[in-house]
Amino acid sequence: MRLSNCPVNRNLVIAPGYFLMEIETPEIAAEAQPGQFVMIKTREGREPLLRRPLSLHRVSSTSIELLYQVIGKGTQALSQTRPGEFLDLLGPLGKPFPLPASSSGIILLVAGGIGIAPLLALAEQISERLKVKGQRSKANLKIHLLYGAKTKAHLVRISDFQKMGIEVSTITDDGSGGRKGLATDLLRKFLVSPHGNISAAYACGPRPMLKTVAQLTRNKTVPVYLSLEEMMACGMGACLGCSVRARASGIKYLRVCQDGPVFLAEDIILD
Amino acid sequence: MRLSNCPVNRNLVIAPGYFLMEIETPEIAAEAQPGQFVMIKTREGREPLLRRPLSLHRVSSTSIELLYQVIGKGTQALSQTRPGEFLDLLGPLGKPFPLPASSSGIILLVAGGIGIAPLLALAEQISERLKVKGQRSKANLKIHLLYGAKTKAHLVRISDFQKMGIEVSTITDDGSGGRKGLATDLLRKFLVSPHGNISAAYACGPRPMLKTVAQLTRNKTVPVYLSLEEMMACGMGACLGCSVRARASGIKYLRVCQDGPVFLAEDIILD
Amino acid sequence: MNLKTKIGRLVLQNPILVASGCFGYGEEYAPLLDLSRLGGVVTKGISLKPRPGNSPPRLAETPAGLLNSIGLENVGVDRFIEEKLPFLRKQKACVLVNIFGESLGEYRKLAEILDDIDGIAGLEVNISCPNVEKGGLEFGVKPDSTRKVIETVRGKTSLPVLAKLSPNVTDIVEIARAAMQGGADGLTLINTLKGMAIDVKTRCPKLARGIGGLSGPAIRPVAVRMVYEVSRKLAAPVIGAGGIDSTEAALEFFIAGAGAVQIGTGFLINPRLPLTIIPELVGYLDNQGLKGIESLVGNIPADKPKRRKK
Amino acid sequence: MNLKTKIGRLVLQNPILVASGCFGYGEEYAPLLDLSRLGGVVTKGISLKPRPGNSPPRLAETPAGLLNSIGLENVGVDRFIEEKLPFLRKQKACVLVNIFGESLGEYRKLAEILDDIDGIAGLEVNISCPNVEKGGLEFGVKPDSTRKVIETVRGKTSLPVLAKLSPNVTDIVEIARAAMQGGADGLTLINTLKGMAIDVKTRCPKLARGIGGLSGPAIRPVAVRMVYEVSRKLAAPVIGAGGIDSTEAALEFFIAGAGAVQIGTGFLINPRLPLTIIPELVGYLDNQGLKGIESLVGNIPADKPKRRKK
Ligand SMILES: Cc1cc2nc3c(=O)[nH]c(=O)nc-3n(C[C@H](O)[C@H](O)[C@H](O)COP(=O)(O)OP(=O)(O)OC[C@H]3O[C@@H](n4cnc5c(N)ncnc54)[C@H](O)[C@@H]3O)c2cc1C
Ligand SMILES: Cc1cc2nc3c(=O)[nH]c(=O)nc-3n(C[C@H](O)[C@H](O)[C@H](O)COP(=O)(O)OP(=O)(O)OC[C@H]3O[C@@H](n4cnc5c(N)ncnc54)[C@H](O)[C@@H]3O)c2cc1C
Ligand SMILES: Cc1cc2nc3c(=O)[nH]c(=O)nc-3n(C[C@H](O)[C@H](O)[C@H](O)COP(=O)(O)O)c2cc1C
Ligand SMILES: Cc1cc2nc3c(=O)[nH]c(=O)nc-3n(C[C@H](O)[C@H](O)[C@H](O)COP(=O)(O)O)c2cc1C
Ligand code: FES
Ligand code: FES
Repeated sequence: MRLSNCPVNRNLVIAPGYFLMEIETPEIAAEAQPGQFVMIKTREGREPLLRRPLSLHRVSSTSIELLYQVIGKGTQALSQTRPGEFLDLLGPLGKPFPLPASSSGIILLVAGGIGIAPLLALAEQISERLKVKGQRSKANLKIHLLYGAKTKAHLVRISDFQKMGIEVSTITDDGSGGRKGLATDLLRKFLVSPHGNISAAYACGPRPMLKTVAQLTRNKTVPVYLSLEEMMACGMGACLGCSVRARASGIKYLRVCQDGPVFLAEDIILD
Repeated sequence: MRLSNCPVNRNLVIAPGYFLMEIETPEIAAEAQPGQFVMIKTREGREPLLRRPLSLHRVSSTSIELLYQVIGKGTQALSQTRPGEFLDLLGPLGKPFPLPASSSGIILLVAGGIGIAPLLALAEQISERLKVKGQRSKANLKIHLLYGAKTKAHLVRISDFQKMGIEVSTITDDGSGGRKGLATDLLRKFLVSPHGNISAAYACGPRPMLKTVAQLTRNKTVPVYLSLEEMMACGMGACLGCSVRARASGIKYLRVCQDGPVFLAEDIILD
Repeated sequence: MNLKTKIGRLVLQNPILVASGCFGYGEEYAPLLDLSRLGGVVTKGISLKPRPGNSPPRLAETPAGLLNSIGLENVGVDRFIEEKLPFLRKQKACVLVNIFGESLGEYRKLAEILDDIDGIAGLEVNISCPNVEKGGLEFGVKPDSTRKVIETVRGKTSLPVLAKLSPNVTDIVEIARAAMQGGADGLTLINTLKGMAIDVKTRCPKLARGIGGLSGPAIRPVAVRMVYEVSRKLAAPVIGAGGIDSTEAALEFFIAGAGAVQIGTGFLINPRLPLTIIPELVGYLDNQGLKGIESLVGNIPADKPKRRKK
Repeated sequence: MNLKTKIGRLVLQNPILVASGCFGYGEEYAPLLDLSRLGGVVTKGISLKPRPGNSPPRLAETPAGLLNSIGLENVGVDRFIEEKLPFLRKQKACVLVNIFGESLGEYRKLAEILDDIDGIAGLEVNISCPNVEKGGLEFGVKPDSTRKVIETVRGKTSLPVLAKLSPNVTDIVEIARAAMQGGADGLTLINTLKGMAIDVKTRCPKLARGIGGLSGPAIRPVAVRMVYEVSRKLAAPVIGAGGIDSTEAALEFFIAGAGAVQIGTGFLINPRLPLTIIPELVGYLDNQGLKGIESLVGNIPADKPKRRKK
């Protein structure tokens, strides 16, 4: 984990309010694993005061890519950063996605909105690993992305998934891309339709979506991983600010930044 | 007086740490008089929180020019403003320089550092007025600028003064332009050397300079005008934050923003 | 949309006021905004005799905050009535007069004098100024003296009386209760927090007086908390103030329990702010399906925070 | 340059510490900075039994500030000694243990337990946490209970004892005096200010607990003022904290009278900050012609502020 000032290579709008940023940072890239995140000082000074957590969207050997949605001050400032300007990064932070244990069956990725961000890095890692191991065959392992977004324009990076042979089902709030509905509607449908064995599921998106994913998969015996968001100050496990309730006897909290951001659905209670 | 959002036409370095900014603002320009100032929101948001006061350096029919030195956050932010960007201005504020009553004799302008800023507008106004009145002749009225700065590079706009036929004497802290010393050294020398009648003096610069100007001219019967600086919040006379002690019996304060920023030296006590 | 709001007996056409000390006596602002469209204006603190205020520098900027040590410079009540009030009356502003005394006697006298005067909607009793040697904060940090000052003013005026309280106390509820017991129609929360800033180049305080009063967005969380505590625990009518620099900031106060708000530092920076907030407030109420400002006041839907959907 | 500083009997190699609650137990930060180079580290508040803390959300950002309602989540003193302290000892950090009890008895027990333990430079007694139901702020807002807690701890330990005071009081000097009378070696000023922020979309407080503690640059003027008041009026050794996010900010505290400073929120944002400040502090002392940090503490040259020359 590093603290360093890194130059921005690219920072482009790729959908309404969505930006793709590439940052040159060999040291962070070298350590970075899908599911982890970085804490970025989005602007010098005290406005906003805190760093902002953003997931690794893609990792190359010398740079990382971030995919972010402009929400408020921090992401607004980020969106105005020009190539060549420097940003202060802390990372990589948090625990990576655990990779599927089995190399057969179906791996489900469930993305809601900007929740697509960490899933691309994960998909690339899984594909890469299979390629290296030479194990990949259509029969053995299938990745299926269930992807919901606001409008068709907000469905980003689909061809990148498809290039890896991943099947993509989409749905939008307004019906402009795929049916009208939520990512969880796709999941609900998928679970009742005939399909092979699911060997793992990974979900990232708004909290209500994650809650529904947890409910829908409650009876499954396969691991269901949720990537959570919570307000963060340090991002390093020190301030205890980013808690999520643990499914344990008594009251116990886990730190999203350090014990997560990826959790097994069965380990946590989402309020 | 107006509150309006105006586009920046130009913003250029003209000396180390000195910027010249032109802002398109017909409404403010129409009302603006030399000696007055504007309050600028140097950057959106709360950092810095307050507007910053800057003198009118030059007024044209549709725009104003500001000459400013980068000191801290506010002027730093200002220096990064690009042409085409908008700035929120409040102005023109304060009382203008009273023009010399007599149209003969010597008018002294004393500038220390960035204190040159309002004096150009004043010089232009006096010259203009004389031209209009057709009264100007070398014999009747002479303007003499006594100008001190840190280095030769910080002596700016000299040719603009000279173009109007103004005699310019310079001095610098390091001796790189003119003798080594302060603007007040020039004044001291001027006052003891043979010269015509001084009909008015106008000074702008750091407070110690203004104090010395007031001392050196204490026995003169001509009006000596000092342009003061003080921390300001409203710039409009409402908050009573920008006080200067009045030379009155008992304790009484004047508002630099509303009763000034130009004061007769004899009316105030500089601490 | 109904923006009318009541603070005890004080009825305001809308809940957006300008705070004391940030408006002067209004002359300066009339060219920029129609004063009659404001919910109200609070004058600079007025004392029995004119006061010169403290030595300069009187202002310093801090992170998202402003320190001031004006020290209640003002023209005194007589000149206020003669020279300043007629103008405000002409502008049809709803005028609250902020009064300040160094003793109970001075408060009493001020109340007496102002009771007879036309064009005053109410009195705001300042027992919370941190920038004066005598009076001011002294009264406002103890329940007893708070109650006494308010009783004294109350006894001499038929105008609505607001008590302007200081945040520099251990228990704001206790002070607020005393002010209400003293007969206040409502409370203005908060005045400035005592603070200090030092210029490290000179190693001297930035304010000549050393300590001053902190205002601006920096203090907003403290102000919102005090409004919440007081309006929950006492059900007292509250006017909120402290760091309002946007519609969103004003909304925090209404939701916390304020029936109206005052804008101080935010107004110094942007004199048009109040008139920007009014229509945005209407838009918000519409959006939230609320009929008027009164249905927003203190309206926190549940005990638990609901996470915001992006 | 001599950066050594003394807070009562507590001797620190330099005056830059990390504040309680912003450092965890240090494991996380060891890869980023050499803990032995810090003046000291203050652990997260430790209680007798482990505490789960409050429900989330526990954090909210405000203008130049941070609201938190962690609620003293901690592993309890036993696990702290077994699992956390050995690491800090190995890193050669100068460790101050921040302790928190719900009763005098708990404070006594904690002091007893920690007195015997190796690798602890001192205790910081937290009587100022706004985020817990019992104990915490309750003790720290009254002189009597303040003195009693400190006496109790003092009676059971030979370690230097610091009292960490709350700014949520009317008279900080009175509380500080009581803590010193109770036998404190020094005072840590300040803990967080009670504050609240509301999400206007949901109309709910941003923190699940409603009210939390405000830290960060927003509160710095309040902290500097309290350090100044206490060190002037009591000549008590003070560690300053509140909004330090730069060398300049740290300097304000030294000049106001703090013998050392703690960095909390500023450290969360930039964990390298303390190690940036140390050399810059040396540069400043050089520049000002001062021989060491002790000659800077409380060194305000005159009563009147000198205007800064540009
Ligand atoms: C581990 C993690 C990974 C994330 N990855 C991505 C990503 O890849 N792409 C993306 O667009 N978004 C991501 N987010 C969300 C992103 O951090 C927020 O959208 C962003 O911080 C909003 O900041 P803002 O200043 O623009 O908005 P604000 O107006 O400040 O905040 C809007 C909302 O964003 C959240 N937020 C603000 N500050 C923080 C903070 N310091 N920590 C956590 N949440 C905060 C709060 O819920 C707040 O209500 C991630 C969040 C976490 C915790
Ligand atoms: C009427 C008037 C006219 C001025 N005209 C000019 C000009 O034409 N060109 C020029 O370069 N400078 C001018 N100044 C000074 C200029 O306002 C300050 O240099 C500027 O505000 C510094 O802001 P900053 O954020 O860069 O520095 P900061 O680091 O914030 O402040 C540095 C110093 O600047 C002064 N300052 C900061 N904020 C204010 C404020 N709101 N009001 C007044 N002073 C402040 C303080 O003395 C402070 O110590 C003028 C000042 C006044 C009062
Ligand atoms: C420059 C200045 C002068 C003030 N003068 C007074 C005053 O005379 N009487 C008073 O009751 N409050 C006074 N206040 C306090 C404000 O009315 C208000 O309560 C406080 O500033 C918090 O609001 P804000 O953050 O919006 O400024 C003054 C504040 C400022 C900044
Ligand atoms: C997230 C967080 C947790 C904190 N936990 C504690 C604590 O356990 N014990 C304590 O005495 N102070 C605690 N504090 C207060 C800090 O130690 C410090 O006094 C305060 O934040 C002011 O300093 P700052 O502005 O530099 O953060 C905490 C502060 C924060 C922000
Ligand atoms: S953000 Fe500090 S512990 Fe997670
Ligand atoms: S700056 Fe407000 S009165 Fe001058």
